[in-house]
Amino acid sequence: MNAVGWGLVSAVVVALAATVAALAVPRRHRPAVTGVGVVAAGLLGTVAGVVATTGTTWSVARPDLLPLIGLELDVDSLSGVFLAVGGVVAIAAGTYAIGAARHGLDGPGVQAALPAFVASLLLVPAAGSVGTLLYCWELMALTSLVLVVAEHRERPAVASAGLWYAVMTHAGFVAIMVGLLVAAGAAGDGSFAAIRAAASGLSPAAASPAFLACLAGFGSKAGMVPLHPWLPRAHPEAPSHVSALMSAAMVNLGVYGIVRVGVDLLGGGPSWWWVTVLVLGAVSAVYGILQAAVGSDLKRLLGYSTTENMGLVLVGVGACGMFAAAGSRALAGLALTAALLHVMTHAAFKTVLFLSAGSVLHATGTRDLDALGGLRSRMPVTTAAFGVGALAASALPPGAAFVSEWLLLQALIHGLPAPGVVPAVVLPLGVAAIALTAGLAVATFVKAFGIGFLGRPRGAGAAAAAESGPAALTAMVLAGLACVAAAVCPTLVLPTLAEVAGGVVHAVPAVSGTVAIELVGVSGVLSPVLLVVTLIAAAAAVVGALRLLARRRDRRRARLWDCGAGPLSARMEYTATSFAEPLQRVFDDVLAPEQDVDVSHHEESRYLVAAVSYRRELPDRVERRLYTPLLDAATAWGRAGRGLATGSVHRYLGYGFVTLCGLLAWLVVTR
Amino acid sequence: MSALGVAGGVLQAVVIVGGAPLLLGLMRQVRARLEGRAGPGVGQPWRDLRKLVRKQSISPRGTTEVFRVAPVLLVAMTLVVAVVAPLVTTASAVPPVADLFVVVALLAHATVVIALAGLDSGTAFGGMGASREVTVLALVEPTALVAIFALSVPTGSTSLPTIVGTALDDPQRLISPASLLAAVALAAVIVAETGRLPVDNPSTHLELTMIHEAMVLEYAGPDLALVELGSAMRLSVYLGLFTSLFVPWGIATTATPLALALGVVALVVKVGVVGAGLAALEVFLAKLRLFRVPELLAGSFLLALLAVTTAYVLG
Amino acid sequence: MLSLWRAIRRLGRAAEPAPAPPVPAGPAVAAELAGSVQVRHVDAGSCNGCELEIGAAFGPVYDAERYGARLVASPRHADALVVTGAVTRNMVEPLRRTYEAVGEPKVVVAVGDCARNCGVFAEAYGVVGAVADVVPVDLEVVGCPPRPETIVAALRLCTGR
Amino acid sequence: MEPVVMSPPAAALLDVAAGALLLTAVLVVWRRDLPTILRIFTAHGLALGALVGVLAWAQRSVELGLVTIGVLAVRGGLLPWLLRRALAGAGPARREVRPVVNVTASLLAVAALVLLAFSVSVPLVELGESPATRAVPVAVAVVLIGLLVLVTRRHTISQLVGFLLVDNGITAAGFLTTSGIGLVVEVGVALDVLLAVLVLQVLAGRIRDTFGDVDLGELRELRDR
Amino acid sequence: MTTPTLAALAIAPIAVPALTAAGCAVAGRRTAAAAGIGCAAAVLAVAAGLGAHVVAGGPVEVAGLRVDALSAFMLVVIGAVAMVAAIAAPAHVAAEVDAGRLAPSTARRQGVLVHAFLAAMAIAVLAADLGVLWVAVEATTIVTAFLVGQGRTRGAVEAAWKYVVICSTGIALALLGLVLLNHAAAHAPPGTGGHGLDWAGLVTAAPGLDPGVTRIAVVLLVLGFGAKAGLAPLHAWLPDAHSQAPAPVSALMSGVLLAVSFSAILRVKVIADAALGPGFVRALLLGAALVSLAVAASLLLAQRDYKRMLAYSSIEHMGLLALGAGIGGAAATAAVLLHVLGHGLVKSVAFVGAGRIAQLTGTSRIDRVRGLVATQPGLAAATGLAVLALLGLPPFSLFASEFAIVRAGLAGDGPAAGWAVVVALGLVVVIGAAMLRHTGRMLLGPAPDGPGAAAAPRRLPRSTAVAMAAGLLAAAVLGVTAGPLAELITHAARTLTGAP
Repeated sequence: MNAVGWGLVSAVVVALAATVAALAVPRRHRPAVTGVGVVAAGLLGTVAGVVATTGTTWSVARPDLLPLIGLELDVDSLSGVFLAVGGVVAIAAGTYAIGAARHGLDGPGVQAALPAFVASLLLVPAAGSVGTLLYCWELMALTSLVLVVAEHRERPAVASAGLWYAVMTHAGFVAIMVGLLVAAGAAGDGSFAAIRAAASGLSPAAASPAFLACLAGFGSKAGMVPLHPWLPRAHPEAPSHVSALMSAAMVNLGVYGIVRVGVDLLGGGPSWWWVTVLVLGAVSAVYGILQAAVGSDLKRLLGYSTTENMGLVLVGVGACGMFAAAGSRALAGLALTAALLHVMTHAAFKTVLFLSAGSVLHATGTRDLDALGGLRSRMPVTTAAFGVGALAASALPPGAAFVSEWLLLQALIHGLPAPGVVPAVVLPLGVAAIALTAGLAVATFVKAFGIGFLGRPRGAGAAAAAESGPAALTAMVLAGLACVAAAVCPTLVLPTLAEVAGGVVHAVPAVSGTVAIELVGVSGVLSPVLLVVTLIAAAAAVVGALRLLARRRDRRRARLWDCGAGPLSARMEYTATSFAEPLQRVFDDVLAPEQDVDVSHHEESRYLVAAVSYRRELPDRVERRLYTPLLDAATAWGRAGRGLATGSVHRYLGYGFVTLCGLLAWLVVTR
Repeated sequence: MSALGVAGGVLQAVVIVGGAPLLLGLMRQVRARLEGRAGPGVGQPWRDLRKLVRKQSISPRGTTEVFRVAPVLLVAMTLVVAVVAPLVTTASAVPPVADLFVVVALLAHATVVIALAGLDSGTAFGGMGASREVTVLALVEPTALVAIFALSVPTGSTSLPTIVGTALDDPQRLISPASLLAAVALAAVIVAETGRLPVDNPSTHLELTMIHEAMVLEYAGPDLALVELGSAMRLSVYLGLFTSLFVPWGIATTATPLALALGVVALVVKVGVVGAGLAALEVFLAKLRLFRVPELLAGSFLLALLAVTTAYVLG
Repeated sequence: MLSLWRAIRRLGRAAEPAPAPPVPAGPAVAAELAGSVQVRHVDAGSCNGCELEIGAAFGPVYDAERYGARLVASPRHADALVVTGAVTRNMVEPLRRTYEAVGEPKVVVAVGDCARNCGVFAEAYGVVGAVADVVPVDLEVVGCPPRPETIVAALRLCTGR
Repeated sequence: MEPVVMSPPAAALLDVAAGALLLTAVLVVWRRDLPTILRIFTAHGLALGALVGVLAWAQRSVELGLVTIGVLAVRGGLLPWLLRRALAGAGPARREVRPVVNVTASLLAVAALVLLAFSVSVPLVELGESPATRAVPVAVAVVLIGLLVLVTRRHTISQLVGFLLVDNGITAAGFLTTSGIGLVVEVGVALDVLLAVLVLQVLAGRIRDTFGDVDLGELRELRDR
Repeated sequence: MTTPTLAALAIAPIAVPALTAAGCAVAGRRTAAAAGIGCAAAVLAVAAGLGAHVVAGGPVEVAGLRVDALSAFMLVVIGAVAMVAAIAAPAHVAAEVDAGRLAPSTARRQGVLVHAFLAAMAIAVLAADLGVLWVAVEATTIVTAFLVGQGRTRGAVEAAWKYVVICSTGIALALLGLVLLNHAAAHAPPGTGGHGLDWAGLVTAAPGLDPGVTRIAVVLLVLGFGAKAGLAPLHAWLPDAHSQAPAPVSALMSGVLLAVSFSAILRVKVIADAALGPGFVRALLLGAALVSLAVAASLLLAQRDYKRMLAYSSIEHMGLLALGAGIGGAAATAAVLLHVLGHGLVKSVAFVGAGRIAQLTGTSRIDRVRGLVATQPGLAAATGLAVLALLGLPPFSLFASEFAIVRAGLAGDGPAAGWAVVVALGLVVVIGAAMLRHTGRMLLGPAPDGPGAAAAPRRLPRSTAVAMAAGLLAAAVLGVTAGPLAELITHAARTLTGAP
């Protein structure tokens, strides 16, 4: 067993030990025990992942474990990337968890589920056969479900979110299972090696349904539109460190699945698979960020942002597949590198964002941006952490996501050689989607940061907020540092990622360079470090010049300019809703907001208004159009189905009698 | 990092910082003349800046360092763009940063910084201005990126020096349909990003019609000077970029003093002409209602998209 | 658009030639402002006559802008407060706050007779007093309403041009 | 097993017994009056006994003869007696007032069922053709008729009769095909049936006690609608 | 092992419960409880011994009984589920007696009947002769009838009536099938098989059976034993009976009785496959499976009673078993067997939990139970986990078995099984959604206001907790490793796929 094996196995063992310990130790020590266990597992998993990305592989087959399935683990460099990402997120989340175990979160079940969840997160990318993958996948679903409903006593929405999550994840699991087992059936064996070997001989009649089913299942996990509605429900309702784990680590595994199955196991497949992926990714990106841009629930907004970012990743994956199908291996490698980098950066900034959102939630008791504000002076570290994350998420230089989106755009720009009409239509649309996403992401995160943390408090909770405890702060700082690192020196990981991606699509690594990111084979160079250095130099120059020129050094504090009228109250501030109102008006055809205004008049005269109540709701439109009818149909089915059990013994016997007669008649006919 | 690049970087910084207020003065002067006024003279923005720098700094209560740092960042980011973009010379002082995406995104980032400062003040106008500015930005950003994309497709690169160099080598590209469409789209982007008519009226006094001004109502003294300088530099940089991309002639390709001097003169002349033209055009335009702006931007987005598709299809 | 262009051509320059710069030195801060004065106008209780004249002063004919004066929307941006009208009760506090909001160095110009000594509204029940009773005044512009030339002259004292 | 060679009179007797079996089954469907039905059911049990007896006589089998006595005792004596006792304890309702499907339709259904049974049973007859196997379709028809009674009759006692018709039919089929399926099983089956009837009888009593009626249509406490 | 030892071992699973039944008639409540656990342990131990022997040395016939891998495995199932039920039963009975819902004499009778029930099931799985098997299965109906009707309420009496009538009618059809099978066997070519309804003999003789007659026989047998196994269309007795029977009895009925009947179908299938080819029974079973799943889905969607919910879930799982059996092959059959055990354990836990909930809340309506996690954390956790396990989530063994069934279906020859699996999975998702919704409503949310909730003790009775934890733990361990059972299951699957 090499370093990868030791790392992975010890990570899982430590996590499971923490699970058992959580059930055994007294309530007082429980959070510390599980937290430390999770951190240790995360560390070990990271080590295993990092070692694996350098090309060390490890595999094991234990048919005696998991009856009828057989445990098969097979870690290659692609698994390594996702292992490492999961591990790093777990470190931050575990640290945060130590301090976050209030509010009924210190029960044995919830505490035991957390390390188990981390263990399954680490095992999914390491799975080496269909059965093992599905086992770990469902284990992940089970443990995360327990965590999602952890706060069910506080809010009624939790139970409903849990139900959405459970049902959709179960349906997604079934889709994956069907897809993978069709492939495995056609290949004759369920191990990934066997499927990979048989892929070239697979008929399209088997491969395409298998891929589409997997796309649906994995895509749903990644929050792909239209299979996303669980995500903006479950992620916000979970405790925040769980949200971080789900949003930063778990959704990635959906991407992993699509890459693993589509690119690796099935060997690429026809172009239209990947056009589908790209288009769905683009739609997810735009739809997700649009919902985030007009939302005012901090965590729900972050959830939709996850849909957006996974959409961007899927654009990259789709482009990779398209290029690979067209034979441009180098570009495919570039696109996949971009996608993988975006997975990493998204993990980094989403962790810090969810953790700091959790810190805000604990301190203020609300996630509603309309009631937040003024947290800068009350929670400086949280504000700084969220700021770093928001900068990264808005994809502005020198933020973390800018680099990955830049790479993605480079891949699309150089995609011109891909022949045919389809790329000529799809690639520009992809770029347009990314561009629109980038713009709206800026609006979203300016709103989230500016309204949520700057200005003055809009509610009592925000006014009374105090900074979180040391564990939470440590976690946020850790994740924030990861964000900064990803923004400033992505070159530390990029060549490795490029090698991984190149390995998956059988191409030379698409990116090299230590100071600057240099694309291999196509022109393109970017240096985040130099950018930061230049910016700092410019800022220093500006400050210096100002010092030289300015005559008065004193800085006077003055009251805010309130047009001379009385003091400004919080009600005069712009809220998140009002901030997003112009955007909502611009996109009202897409968003279809529902609003009504009730004006009630005085009894004496209808010209005198007594009260005006205004209500606006922004329902998820896909959900309204797609899922509501589905749920209505299910309700109707259930109502009709009751008619099967009327209580009449005659009817019950009649079922059997009629069936018997029918079967006998069938026997007569088919004789 | 070539000698040409370094020379260009230094010259560009000087020209932009020194010339941006003059450009603003020129545009105001053009406008004043067309309105039948005498006008305060081209140097008036510089006089304003000089006075503002001498004045007292004011920190409104409740604002944080975001409010204080924002002007510095605004100028710094614009300055970086002024240094790295090929305006006077085709080479860049810091080539790995001279990417079209980086440049546009940096300029957008500068806007974001000011919007955050507006929100930081916590006043109704600050929030309103930030909301509007960000809405416009969110709609402009896609247009800019797609237009860039259209320009990059024929060149196969988003590196500004490469694009400008290719255009110089092969001027025929500049009159291709894709390029023309992209030029129009970028022009709309510049108008919207720099807060010119018909998107925003830079000389309005009415808070309710403001976009950019509403965010900076709280600034005074040197901070305000930086904000004004930053805005002026943004305008110059945008116009400079525009001219470099679509009218690259005159730009220095070698590091000889003559070529550099010619480059500076060419930049000043081109930007001056374009700026004066823009100012003259503004006289004829009325400001759009805020909710009509998206229509304009959607139109430019469409143009940019068409440019890309044209670039793809026509090569 | 074409008709507008024709109008511009026909009109040419509407601004009258600039009179000679005022001889007496303005307030001490004028040197510091050095040719650039941003003006914030406060109506402390005016009948709007002065406003009309101020509007005219900044119009094409008198074109106060050519001397470096410019109206702005925020007292934070301003160097000069131009106050019109007798200070009414409701406007005492706002006027004071506006004054405080302006950064140093700053000048206050009381425009019109009401601003100087309450004019016909002196002793009225809603009037507190002249501008000088509330904030320190540096310059006064006489007239009811004052002529635009006078206003421009006062502003030129501030800009020093 | 050797094919049974049967003398013509025995075959004729067998046919008569089988005919009686079918006729009585049809009559059960026809009649509504419960005491009458019970009388017909007794006849049905006796016909079954006769059928087994004919088989015993035809095969000269003492063992089968003993079985005949057992069948007559249980099917013709014990079970009808139990039913009569149950009816006596079942309260005043003595008529199948409104069956789920009315009598005319039931009779038409019986015709269809008999046809179905006959056509289904063709392979049974073809396998080891003999006078006995030729009567198997009748047994199958009786089973189906019994099921029909079960499905359509509301009175607890009529449903019991239907259940027993099914059972009689199966017994008949057993004897007609292979002259029984082993003694242990045979006894076990008989015991089971007997116990089942006893249990149902007890339950019928409880139904009357708790629901105050013997109409099975009233049993709608447990339902999802 | 010597023959007498073997004979003793083979008879023990029947004799021990029978003796315990007799003992219960005279013993006190405490002794009876201990005896129940001892009896289950004995059955389990004997099953283990028999299993080891069978795995090592093949099937044995002794004293009219036939012990092969399948019967040994089914004994394990009986023993395991009986163990859970036996541990949980005393606390349940005690609570019922305390609440005045159960007379002590009735409680005693319950002990007798439960053990008689166990003995009957043991006979059913050990019988060498299909006829004896039939008699034993019908005997279970008779024995349990009074357990179902024990409450003497309207519901209980009604459920008992429906139970006996529908099951007896169904099982009668199976008897007709046996008669016809006997007929076919009697006319099989001489020298090909054994005699009468002896299963091993029939399997040997099967290729020579007349297809026309065998077809009819098999239809009747599947329909008949299917009724007792809770398969559609004669499934309707199940929700009524399971919701009315005392919880430990429901656990046994749902966990084992259905499976025992289903094992009869499995045995019939061996004969039918040899006589008719695999397609015929496959069509029947797949049809039954899909209809059962559809029925379960339809009635679970808007279910209002949690006991009935569990009952319909049993129908679902029987449908899955039928699906697996219909797909056939060693892998799917092994999966079916593992599913039987996993379902038995988990469903018994679920029923024990439901019984406890009913005792605490006094209602079996879903909408009257709220916030159980808040008021009864242990009970809620165990019940919730049991429901999740029923939906096939790992680490519980139901995941492995469902997965293996699906794998076999999608890998199998012919698209029919594949499509059936896909449709079935769709229905399973609907069922899962419905069960999650109902369970979530009961378990989650804040503690309800009102005096009732606060009065009840927060902790479970120790024995109930042990029973539920043990059942879940066993199912979870089985999902990770089956240990020696894997061998037994493989052998049993081989037995059922034509190699006795």
